Amino acid sequence: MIADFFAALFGVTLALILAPFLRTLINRTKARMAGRQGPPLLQPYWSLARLLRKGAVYSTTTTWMFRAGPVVTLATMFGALCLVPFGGNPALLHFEGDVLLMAYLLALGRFFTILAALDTGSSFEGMGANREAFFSALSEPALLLGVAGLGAITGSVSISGIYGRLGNSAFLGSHLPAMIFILAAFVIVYLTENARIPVDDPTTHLELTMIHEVMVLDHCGVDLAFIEYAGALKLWVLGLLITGIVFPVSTGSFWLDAGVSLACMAVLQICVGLVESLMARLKMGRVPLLLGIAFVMSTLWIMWVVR
Amino acid sequence: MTDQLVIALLFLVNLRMFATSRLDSLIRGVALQAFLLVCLAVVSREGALSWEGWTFLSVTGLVKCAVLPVMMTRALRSAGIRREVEPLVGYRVSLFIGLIVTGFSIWAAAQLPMPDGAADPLVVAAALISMITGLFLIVARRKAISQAIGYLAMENGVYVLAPALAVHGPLIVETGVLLDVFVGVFIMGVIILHIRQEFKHIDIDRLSELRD
Amino acid sequence: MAFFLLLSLLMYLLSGLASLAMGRHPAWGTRIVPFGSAAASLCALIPVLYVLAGGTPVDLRAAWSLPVGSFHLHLDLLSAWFALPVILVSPIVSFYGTGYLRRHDRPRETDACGFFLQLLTGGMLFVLLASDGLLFLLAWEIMSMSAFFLVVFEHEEHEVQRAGWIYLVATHLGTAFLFAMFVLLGSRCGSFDFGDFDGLGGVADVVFVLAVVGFGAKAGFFGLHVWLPEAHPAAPSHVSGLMSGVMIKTGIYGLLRVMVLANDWPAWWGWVLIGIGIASGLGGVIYALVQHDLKRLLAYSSVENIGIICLGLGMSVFGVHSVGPVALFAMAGALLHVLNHAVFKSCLFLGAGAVIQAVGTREIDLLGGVQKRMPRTAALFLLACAAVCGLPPLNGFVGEFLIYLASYWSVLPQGLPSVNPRVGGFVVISTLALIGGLAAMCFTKVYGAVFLGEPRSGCGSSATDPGRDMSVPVTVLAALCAVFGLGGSLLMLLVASVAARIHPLAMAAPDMAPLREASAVYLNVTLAALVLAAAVYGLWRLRDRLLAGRVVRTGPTWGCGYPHGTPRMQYTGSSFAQPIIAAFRSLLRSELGGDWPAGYLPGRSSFMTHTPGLFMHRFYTPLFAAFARVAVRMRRIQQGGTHVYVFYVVLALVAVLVWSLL
Amino acid sequence: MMLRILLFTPFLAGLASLGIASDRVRRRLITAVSFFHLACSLALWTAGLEPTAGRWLGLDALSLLFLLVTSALFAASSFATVTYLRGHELPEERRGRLSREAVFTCSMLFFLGTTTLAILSLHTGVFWMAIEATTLASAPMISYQRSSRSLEAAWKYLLICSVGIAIALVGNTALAVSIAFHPATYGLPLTFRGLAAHAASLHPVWLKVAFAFILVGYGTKMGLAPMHTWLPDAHSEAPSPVSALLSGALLNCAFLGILRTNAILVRAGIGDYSNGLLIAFGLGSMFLAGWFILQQADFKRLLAYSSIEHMGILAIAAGAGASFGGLLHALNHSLTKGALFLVAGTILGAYHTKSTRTVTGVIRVAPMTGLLWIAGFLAICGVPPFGTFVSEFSVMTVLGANGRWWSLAIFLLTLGIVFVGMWRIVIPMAFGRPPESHPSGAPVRFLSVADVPPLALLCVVLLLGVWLPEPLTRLVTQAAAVMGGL
Repeated sequence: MIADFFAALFGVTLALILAPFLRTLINRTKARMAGRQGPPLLQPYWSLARLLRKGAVYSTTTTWMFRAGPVVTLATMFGALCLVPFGGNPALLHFEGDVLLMAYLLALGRFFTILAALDTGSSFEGMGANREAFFSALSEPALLLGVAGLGAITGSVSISGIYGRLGNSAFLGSHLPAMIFILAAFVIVYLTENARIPVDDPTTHLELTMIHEVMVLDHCGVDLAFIEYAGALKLWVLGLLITGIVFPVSTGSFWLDAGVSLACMAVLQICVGLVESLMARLKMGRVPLLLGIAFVMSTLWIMWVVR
Repeated sequence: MTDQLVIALLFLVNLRMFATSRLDSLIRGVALQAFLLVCLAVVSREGALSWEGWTFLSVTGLVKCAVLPVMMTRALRSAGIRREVEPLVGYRVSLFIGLIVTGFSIWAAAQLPMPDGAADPLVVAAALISMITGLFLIVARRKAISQAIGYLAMENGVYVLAPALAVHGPLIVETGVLLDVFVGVFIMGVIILHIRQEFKHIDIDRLSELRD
Repeated sequence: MAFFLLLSLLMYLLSGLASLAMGRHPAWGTRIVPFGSAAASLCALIPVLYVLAGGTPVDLRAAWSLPVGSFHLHLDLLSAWFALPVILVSPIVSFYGTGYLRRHDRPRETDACGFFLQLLTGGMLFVLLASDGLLFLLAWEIMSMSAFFLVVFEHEEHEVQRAGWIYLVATHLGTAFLFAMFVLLGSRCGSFDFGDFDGLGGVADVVFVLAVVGFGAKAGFFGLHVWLPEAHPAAPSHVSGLMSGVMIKTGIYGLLRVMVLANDWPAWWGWVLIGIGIASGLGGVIYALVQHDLKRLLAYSSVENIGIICLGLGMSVFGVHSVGPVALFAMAGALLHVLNHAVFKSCLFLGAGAVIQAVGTREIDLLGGVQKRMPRTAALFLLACAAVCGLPPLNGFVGEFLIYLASYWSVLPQGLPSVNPRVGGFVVISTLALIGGLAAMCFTKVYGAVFLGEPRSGCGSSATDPGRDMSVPVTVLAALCAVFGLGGSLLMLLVASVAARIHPLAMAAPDMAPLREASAVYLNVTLAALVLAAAVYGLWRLRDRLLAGRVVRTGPTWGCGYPHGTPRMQYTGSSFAQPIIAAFRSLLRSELGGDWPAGYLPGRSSFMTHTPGLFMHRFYTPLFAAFARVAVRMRRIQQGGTHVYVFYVVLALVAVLVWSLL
Repeated sequence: MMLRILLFTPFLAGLASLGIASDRVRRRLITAVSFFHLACSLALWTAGLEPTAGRWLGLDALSLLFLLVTSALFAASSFATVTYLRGHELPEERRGRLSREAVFTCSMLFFLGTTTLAILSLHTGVFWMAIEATTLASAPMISYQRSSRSLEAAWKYLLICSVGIAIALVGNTALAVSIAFHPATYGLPLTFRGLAAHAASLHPVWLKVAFAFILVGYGTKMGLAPMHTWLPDAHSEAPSPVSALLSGALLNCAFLGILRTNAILVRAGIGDYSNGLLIAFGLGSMFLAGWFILQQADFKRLLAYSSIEHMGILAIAAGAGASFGGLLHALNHSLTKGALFLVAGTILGAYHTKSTRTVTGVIRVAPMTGLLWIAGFLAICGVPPFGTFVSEFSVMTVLGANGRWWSLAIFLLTLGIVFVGMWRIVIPMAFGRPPESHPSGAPVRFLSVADVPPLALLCVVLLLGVWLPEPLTRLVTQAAAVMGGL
């Protein structure tokens, strides 16, 4: 019990420390694929630090809503972080239906980000907010249904329970296709939620093509830092959901598990980097189609699970 | 013997009413019809007739053969029309219908289960044909006055149906019925006059302002 | 206890009459209605709490001289639960209403409004209490009719008259089905007393269908919902709040009341309810998204929430055939959502009313930047928006959480022969998730377009927060949203006994242990919420600390290099909804209009979308038009010719003779 | 004795009114006689009911019920009549003895007398006489205005009803024949009760024929489709108080005849036949009326069609054996419809048009009138808490109990159509702004005298919806027993 608690605490602190590093992994991969050197390893930390030291410019249009956006987003990410298990151990906070809390915490953060963007009264940010709202409305069901599928497979209704049991290989037999589909769905959700290619392009600066980046155009300094950090945490949190499926570790030893999951996380980021460098961003009109595919895949498990 | 004669006459009169276009002859027809029907009523109950029966019958005869026709004729005069031009149903067709109807009523009268003491089915048939004549006049003629005449003819038929079927309604009721008919035709005449004043014509089919 | 019920009903009636009589009285006029309503609510609260606390159901029979039916009031757990929102919301609403109406100068209508408001509230309570077919219909019609008179408050407007007519027709045609239902039940059970309806006289399925249609028209199931988007914009805001928050729930109540009387819930009932839930939930939220009229949008969102409730009911039907706590959780979730929706929806309508009154328009796209002028209203409205999106820790989350949980339970492998529960749960989860996402989109649109950014037009440049008489009720409701959200565990404990006893199977031995565990589980959510609040506070302070020594400047919003941005360039609500219109083109069939920019130097260009209600536009209007055509054709019968008329008589005679002699 | 007074007072007063020169006295006379009549019938009720069976006239529960309705309506509409006559003063030279107004008064009082006669008569022949007499007495009232429309209406009314009633006379003859086959009944006086008593030994075929003729005949007068055609014209063209009387009192009388005849058939064991016919005609009338109510352009015609619809309901009730509900509905309908016609008269007086499109904003022009208009339509649509709701519902329950689901379905459907059509028309009439043509400057009085009688009637209907006084229940129950032919 106590051990579990400290394990979970360790997982959370690890996330808090290492999350920004995931960005580096992705960027490095992309750079290597493009034959470039790439930014230094600790670049995200430097940029965060610099942002935290900056002053701020606020639009006269904005209200407290604009300032609340980043804060709430980051806070909700902390909350979500406490709900996902790391390395085979139950999460810091786990109970029946905690997946709902997690999903809705993400929704809460999104809610405030969107409102903060709309608060600026800029048409570009409105555009981004609109896309964010629309796409997340499509990706949320995929996430919840996927978890439901995993629950139906493992017979549990809490994330920690599910990912704890995924370890035993009994499920791999008949349920393998189901789990593959769920995994595929999760990957698409992962790319969407974290505003990566092929859904969004975090590097471009053509506002019309951006979703997440354009929403935060007016944020600067500390607020931007919060947003960046929250984004990194989101990479981590949702990443855990994927790695937990790909490599459900349950070797007795805690350190081994932790190491393995970290490795998986790293691999995942590299894969994301590869995707980003091999694929182009979809036309905005095609994105709903992609999310529709994700939704369908997240439903297909029903064919193998419910007989 | 006599009654058969009367019945034959009655059929003829009714056919005449089917076919005629002149309104005054129509009135005469209805008067004659009434007279014959009264006669039928007399002969259909062989003499078993009390004095008040006699008086009642004579009063009826008076009203139906004299008073009402006279009233109608005067209404006709004041309305200033003589004949029914272009009726809704042409006269030949009317005559044809009349024949059919006559046949039907004879058949129908034969079908009815008669109570004992009832008169010859032909009497019933005569009553029926008179009624139907009246209804036909109402449906197939234009002038308000011919409709009034039709109503009267119909009443005649209904009136004789009772004795023909050996039904002897109490005198007071008979009187009341007679009174009603009288007043009814009277009021019809009055309204016809008003219509005449208001519209300058008494064509019923042009009298259709009230509709949905 | 029965005394209190009668007293409260009487108080509603009397205070209504009093407001008619002395509405203009300077001192009393404004006080009678709200205080009467409050007093009546208090009276009713006593027996309701007594029953909810596990007391014996309150029962009252009285002699009644009518040929059919009997005067039988009965307050059991179900009616007590549905009475809660009535008691809770109606006084707040009527307090708001007095302030709201004072700002219109329509003394006579205001008196009438007070009277009918009391009648409506009393009628709703009466509906919940009536335990006899005839009495129920009586109460039902009183409720509906008084609502009609409230809707036509501003009866000079043609839209209002039309709305009133549509509402009236909808509710009355629904009631016709209820007539049929009660006649059927009465003929089968030999009496109209609900007590004798056990097992629904062996015709449970027919009764269920009749009830779904009849009560669905009131509850606003998608397809029967057409009156909501018409009536709510027409009615005064507090009335819309009461109708949309509380009155439509009587439809759910009626449906449940009928279902409770059945011996068993066949699975297809569940599918019917889930189907309705999907249609209402998705249809409601999508149509809400594409509206331009603030109150119309809220009305559609009510349809959506009714859909969520129906999903819960459907799950609980499956739960009867499943194991575990599914049935209990789903029913509890539905019931909780009934209460919570009443709170946040009325809060939304009251807030919207305040805004509309201040700015003088319901057009979302004409507004903007209201938050700067009406900060308090804005904050409360935001809270309610978050609640309606089901975001934790607000009360919208509680019910949805339970329904989700039930669905998650039901997809678990349990080795049951029937796959209905698992498939049903799967369907419900996906629908709920979609609804949740779209609802978030819808209400970010509302709040963003109305309250944030810069004003898009001159509307309400002088708007300010309303006085205390209007802002206090909204505050109370918003506070309730938060309290119910944080105290979700207690609500679950409260609803446990109700939910456990509703089931035909569980009647005998209600088992509410799972809900107790669930409420314990929900404590985690509350805890997380508190942690979250702490984190937000901490981060906010941190931000201030970091910015303390630094330069904080203000400037215009960055226009991405477009120097001459005007407020009209902001993203409007319509543009926010555009992706939905594009995605659901085939369903919505929106009419796109306006003149597009053309040529090298385009002049002024415009764009507009209009999305007519699908059923109104494609089904009801053509249907009524067809009826009208037939009516016109029938006119030929009455064409004015006397001889023709006499001919009808003759024909009828011949027909009857032939029929009787052959 | 009481009966004779009740019967002869109107006739004598009518004759007298012909000779009265002063309008004021004549108008007073109307009110006085109607209230005297009401007092007498109330006295009869309170005196406790002993079925007096004379040879011609008599009183039983059924006739007492209809008598009460009739005299109540007369009392209520007498005021309106007076106001109407005041509003339509004739030129000076047209006043005085035997003037048109004198004739109107006379015929109105005669109408009261003949209606009473019809209600009280036990003998089929006398009943027939009385019904025909009501037609004759009411025709001059319809044509009172001497306008082209009113004359046309009067002519149609007179002709069609006379024809119909002549047909009914054939029915009477057939009844008379039907007794002639069995020694037990030979020469039996043709009283309804006597026939019902010996129903078993009557000739069934002739009974059927008789019922067919009587149904069509009196049905014409009662306004059952398709014989209803005179009704909208007469009701819309007659002065509103007269329309109230026609709709509230006259139709009931004709219905009485059908009821009493039906009782005979039921006792004779061929009730299925007659009940089937009644239900068929009832549903037909309801359905047809519903279609004509949709998009009706004349609000008095609207009311007339609604009368047809409710006559259909009564026929259905009689056919389905819903005696209690049916009679209760007859009562409720008469009071409500009377009130509505009186209100319609007030509106007509204020707007000078019967077009539903030009009349708007009544509650602005005359608040109480508008409220009564709305309330009346709520009542006529059978919306609780009005009495019509209870009676209609109890009729429906009987339909359900007999398992006549199709009839019930058509019934509900028609009620729905009627409701839709009516409110489509009533909402814009009652609410909204008054038309520009209307003098808006006129001071608005909340309650005018003309509103009092309809207000009273509607209050009674409202009361009947929530509480039936015990004596009334007893009366209706006994009347229902009479309907069963006992």
